[in-house]
Amino acid sequence: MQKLGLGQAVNQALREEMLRDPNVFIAGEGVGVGIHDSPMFPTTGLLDEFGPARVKDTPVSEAAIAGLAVGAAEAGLRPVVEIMFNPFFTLASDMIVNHAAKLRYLSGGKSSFPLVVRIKTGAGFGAGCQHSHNLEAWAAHCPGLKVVMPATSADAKGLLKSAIRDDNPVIFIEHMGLYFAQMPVPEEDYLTPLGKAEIKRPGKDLTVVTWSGMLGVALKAAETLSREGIETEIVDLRTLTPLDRETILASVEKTGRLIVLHEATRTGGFGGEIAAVVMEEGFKSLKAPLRRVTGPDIPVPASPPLEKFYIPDETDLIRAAREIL
Amino acid sequence: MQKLGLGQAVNQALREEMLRDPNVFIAGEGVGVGIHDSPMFPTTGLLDEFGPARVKDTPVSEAAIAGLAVGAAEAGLRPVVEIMFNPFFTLASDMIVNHAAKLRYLSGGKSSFPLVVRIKTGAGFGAGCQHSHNLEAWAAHCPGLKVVMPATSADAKGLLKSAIRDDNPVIFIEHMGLYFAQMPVPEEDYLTPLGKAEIKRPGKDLTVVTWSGMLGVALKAAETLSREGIETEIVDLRTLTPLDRETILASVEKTGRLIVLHEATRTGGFGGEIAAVVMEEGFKSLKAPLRRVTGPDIPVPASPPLEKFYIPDETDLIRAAREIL
Amino acid sequence: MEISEKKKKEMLWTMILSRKFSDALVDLCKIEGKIPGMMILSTGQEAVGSGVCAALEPNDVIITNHRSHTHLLAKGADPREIMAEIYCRKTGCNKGKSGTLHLAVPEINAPCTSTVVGASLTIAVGRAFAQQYTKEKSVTVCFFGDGAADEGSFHEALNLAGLWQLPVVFVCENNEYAGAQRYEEHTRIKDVAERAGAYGMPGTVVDGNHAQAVYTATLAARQRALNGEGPTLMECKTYRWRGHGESDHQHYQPKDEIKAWQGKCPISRLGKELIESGTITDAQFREMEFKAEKTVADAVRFAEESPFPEPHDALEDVYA
Amino acid sequence: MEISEKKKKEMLWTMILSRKFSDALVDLCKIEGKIPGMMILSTGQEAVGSGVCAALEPNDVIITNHRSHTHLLAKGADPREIMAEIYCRKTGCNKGKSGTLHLAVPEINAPCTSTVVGASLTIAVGRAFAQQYTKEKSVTVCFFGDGAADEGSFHEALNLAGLWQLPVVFVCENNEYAGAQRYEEHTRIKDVAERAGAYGMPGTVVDGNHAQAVYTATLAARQRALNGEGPTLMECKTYRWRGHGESDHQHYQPKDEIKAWQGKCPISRLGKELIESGTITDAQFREMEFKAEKTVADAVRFAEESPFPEPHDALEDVYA
Ligand SMILES: Cc1ncc(C[n+]2csc(CCOP(=O)(O)OP(=O)(O)O)c2C)c(N)n1
Ligand SMILES: Cc1ncc(C[n+]2csc(CCOP(=O)(O)OP(=O)(O)O)c2C)c(N)n1
Ligand SMILES: [Mg+2]
Ligand SMILES: [Mg+2]
Repeated sequence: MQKLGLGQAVNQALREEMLRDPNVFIAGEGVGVGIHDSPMFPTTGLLDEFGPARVKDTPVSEAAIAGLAVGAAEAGLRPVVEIMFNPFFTLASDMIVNHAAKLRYLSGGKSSFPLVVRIKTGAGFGAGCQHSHNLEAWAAHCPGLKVVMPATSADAKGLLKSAIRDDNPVIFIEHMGLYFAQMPVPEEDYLTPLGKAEIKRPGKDLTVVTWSGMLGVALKAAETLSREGIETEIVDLRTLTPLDRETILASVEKTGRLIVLHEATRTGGFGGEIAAVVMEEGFKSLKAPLRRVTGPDIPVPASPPLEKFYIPDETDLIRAAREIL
Repeated sequence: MQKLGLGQAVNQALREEMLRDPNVFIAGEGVGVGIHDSPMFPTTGLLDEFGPARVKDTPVSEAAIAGLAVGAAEAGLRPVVEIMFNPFFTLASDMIVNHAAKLRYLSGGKSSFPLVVRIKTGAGFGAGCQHSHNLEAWAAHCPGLKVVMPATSADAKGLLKSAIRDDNPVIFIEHMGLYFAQMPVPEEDYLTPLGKAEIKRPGKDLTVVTWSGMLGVALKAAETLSREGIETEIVDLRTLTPLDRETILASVEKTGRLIVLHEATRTGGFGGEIAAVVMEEGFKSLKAPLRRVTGPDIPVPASPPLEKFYIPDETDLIRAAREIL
Repeated sequence: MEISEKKKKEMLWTMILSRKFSDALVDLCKIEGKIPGMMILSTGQEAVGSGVCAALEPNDVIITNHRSHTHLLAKGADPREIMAEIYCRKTGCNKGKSGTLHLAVPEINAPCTSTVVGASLTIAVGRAFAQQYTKEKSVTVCFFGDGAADEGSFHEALNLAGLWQLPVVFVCENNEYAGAQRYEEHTRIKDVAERAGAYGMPGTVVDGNHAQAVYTATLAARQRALNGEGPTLMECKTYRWRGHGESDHQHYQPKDEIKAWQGKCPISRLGKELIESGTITDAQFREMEFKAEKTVADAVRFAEESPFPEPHDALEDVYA
Repeated sequence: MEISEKKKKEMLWTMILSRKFSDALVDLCKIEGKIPGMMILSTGQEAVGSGVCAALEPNDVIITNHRSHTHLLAKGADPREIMAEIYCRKTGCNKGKSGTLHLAVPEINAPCTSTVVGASLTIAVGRAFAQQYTKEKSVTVCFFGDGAADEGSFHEALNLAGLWQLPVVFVCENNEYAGAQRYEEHTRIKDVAERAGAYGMPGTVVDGNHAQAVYTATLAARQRALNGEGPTLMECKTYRWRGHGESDHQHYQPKDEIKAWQGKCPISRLGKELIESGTITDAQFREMEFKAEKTVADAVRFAEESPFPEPHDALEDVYA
């Protein structure tokens, strides 16, 4: 099977969907001619293949990029626009939250907004807090949106294709740390359903719910714990909203223990939602307190030792596991 | 004691702080000459008293309003700027989240940003989802900010004074439904500390954690339950961040039962954070599953019966209480 | 340019209809609890919406804002459906989800409306991009106010529209106020149209109380857009007779200023001209007013007889 | 206007210092893992920062952006502290919290720096408002790029600054590119300065590779601001010799275009003039280069010998 970085998988999904449907176009800052000419990036080569009519480089204007998507989607096109880095979501957030997410409702269901907003996220590249700030919890708190955060290249390809074909606005968040990890990806055209989590590792002693870049941390920690005879079940959400409560609850019912692992800061992070769902619907299964393993409540610092301190790792996860086992 | 609506209490706090400190100024859309000349509104009369140099009406430019606050605060002024309605927080969010909240950290603690952003929020006035959208969870997920949401006029006065004197950026969210409720407010100059919740009603059987406009709902429901011999303890957070974990945990330790009540939509709401904190640190005290009584995951609809359906009420709270008692 | 009598009568009719529609709402708003939410009217500004829409074809798109009634009626919306939505009834064009502030009428190509000031501009850019992308022979008209011209979205939208030469006409309805703020209190330039130069597009200042002038300017801008020559910024100078909304007592609006502008009523103006030119008779004018009143009365009756949506309907229409 | 020899030498010195600073970083970046994060340099654009800052007084404020090195060095920042911050060390001006992208040096009145494109504009407006509010006799200079002129914040900032006549000078460093995008690919107008008219302020186009021209234009704009006559939009035409960042291979920048601009090097230009006018000798010029190299080498040594912050230091400086 082909091995691709997550960016390449995204690239393949974009390419296949653009070939399949002439209404799909992409727009954003540097999605055509970008400062990176590396094949590992999501939009490399698409301008050459599809031309400037369907691959639109835009000015540095995040609100207009999002507005472009909203207006074009209403007309029946399938825009896939890019917001370069997650912190700049703020600049597009009025269009996304007050418009993409609400205009269908406001029209009484008459108008639809089938658009995808791709956003690059993740700490770990030393750029500091104005480039690294995981804000998935914002989008996940907004009815009318779907929020997708793939942790593997294979999921990225299948989920992005589903997102593009979905008739609702979808926020598709890509962790840049995964762009350079080579992972197997099926060649064929396939759809990974939105709203379905996946058990990335089965286990009976402990449930770790995670997503995006943190899956790797969970898998490594699970290996270590396994050598001590502790079997961790890893639930990769893949989609934050709609949230797959069934898979989470079934896992906790089996293990009785829950850790939520995310890179975003702790307070107000989406980990709280997982905790609440389990506390409401899975209370009886719980044998131990919750642990959240997350970024601390600070902006992402630039200096390597500080940034490393920020990013949750295996040690943090294993420590948390020991506390509740 | 004087009886004031929450808007009048805010007005009194602004007035007293402007008299006390010449560096305090206010700015925003219609904070000077507004379309409402009612004495119930937060900034009525301040232009006449303090003049156009300190009461600045701005163009319809939310990003510039927030930028004005950031730049002026760095210089040592104490800006209190207004974002008219919570959904428009999106338009100011880059300045607030990427700048007000981060620039101090980015400076290595050398620069400070003592500013207050006042935001009107709340469903219940038939304007629909582009005017009514409770986004406190966004600000509460942002390290570097403090988030205040008073539920009474007395708290509003004391908390706003603390916010203005605080050396950090504070998001001060006012529920418009409280502008017209007459509540006692001490005449004198007093400070209500940020980061301290208050037990608004003691009880031994059940803890309800709430804030802002929902306190009234909690109090009414508690009355009814009390007649059936169920004593509800009501924790009014007052500040979402910094969060007063101690008061929450102490209450749950006493009652063993927790309901979180907020007007914002359910998924990803700040109720999840409360759930997580209790599940982490108060797990042993818990005798029953959590209940969240919140707005449903929909935009706030305009039509009265639909909007009423959206807003959590006593019946919803009492039903939830019955489920876990 | 010679404007056909038919067009002139059409404009007169949509202005009268819109005026009667507003007048009815003024009275209805005085009845406590009759109409939910904020009521924002365009009384006195009718020539803009009527003049612009008279120059459009059915497949042309309009993206309007919080002050939308004239725009929608002039584009051909059913007064019953709009009034029922203003009443927040199940039979409203948006099933009561919107109310008066974000009336969307896809059937007449007014597919989505935002009350977020400035939002209509970037959405219109996207809608116009789709017209360019699909090589459809139609344009998008974006309505916004003078206050909206200070929002960042105005800038980003016009820059992109100019850059890509999109088929969009930006219609700034300068009614002298943004909320309680006078035009000269929110920007330093004389005309919003001056900003067109900053985006390499033509800017025109039009008498917004003169339906024919608005119509002619729109025709030209529309043709330009269809020719692939790009967008136009068209500023229509007019005035807001009433408060920002019906709960606004206009304490900041000079009485004589209002009076002076009422003297420039766009309806009397066109009406007088058509009567003097013999296009219509005095009686026909009164007949139009009468018909408009009947239409509005019928819309109000329809709305008041319509049921409210069921509480659980709130859960519908969030996702496709 | 006659510029004093002292000023000219000062500008030459800060340009040379900045160039040597950049050149050193170019090489250091080639060493894998030496410098964390993205490295964004202003090689070839030195005349802008040096010319502007030479016209400022210590109490004048600058708000800069992601391409800040020249601005900060010219305003008087300590090369050691900046280099140490670029190295993300504890001794850096921001204790390693910032790294190269948001260098803040309050001591020289460069109190906060944003890498969010366009953000410097609204912050500068707030900073200038404080100067007006406290009647302080100083101005704020805002540095931003041509790409930033397309952000909504540019529009809101200039409108407000023009409306309130704030003491701010908006310096657009037009280096022909926004990321990989050529200027003419991101907006339709010839000069960013044309936009000044949209806000009722003067706009000037300055040769951004000519330090004296930049200096003179800044003096005038500063005086205007101090006189209470309001803001100025000053566009400095220059060119980005290197990629957007050091990881950018400039695949989209024509080689001969780069060459042509290197022929217009602002340092050789001023150096030559000062030598020909006898202000300095050839030897003195080489002396300045040598001194700059030593200063930079010392800064690099200081940075490399400095410790990294302790992991737990990450928890400090979030709240006051
Ligand atoms: C982003 C945003 N900010 C503030 C408001 C509140 N508001 C509604 S209308 C309005 C004034 C708009 O003035 P203008 O654009 O001239 O339109 P007009 O009301 O005069 O038709 C304001 C400030 C809003 N709806 N959206
Ligand atoms: C709001 C925002 N969008 C995108 C980016 C990514 N980015 C960083 S610099 C840059 C180009 C800016 O061009 P310009 O303003 O001309 O400044 P220059 O880099 O040429 O000095 C972009 C798009 C950003 N930092 N901020
Ligand atoms: Mg107006
Ligand atoms: Mg540039």
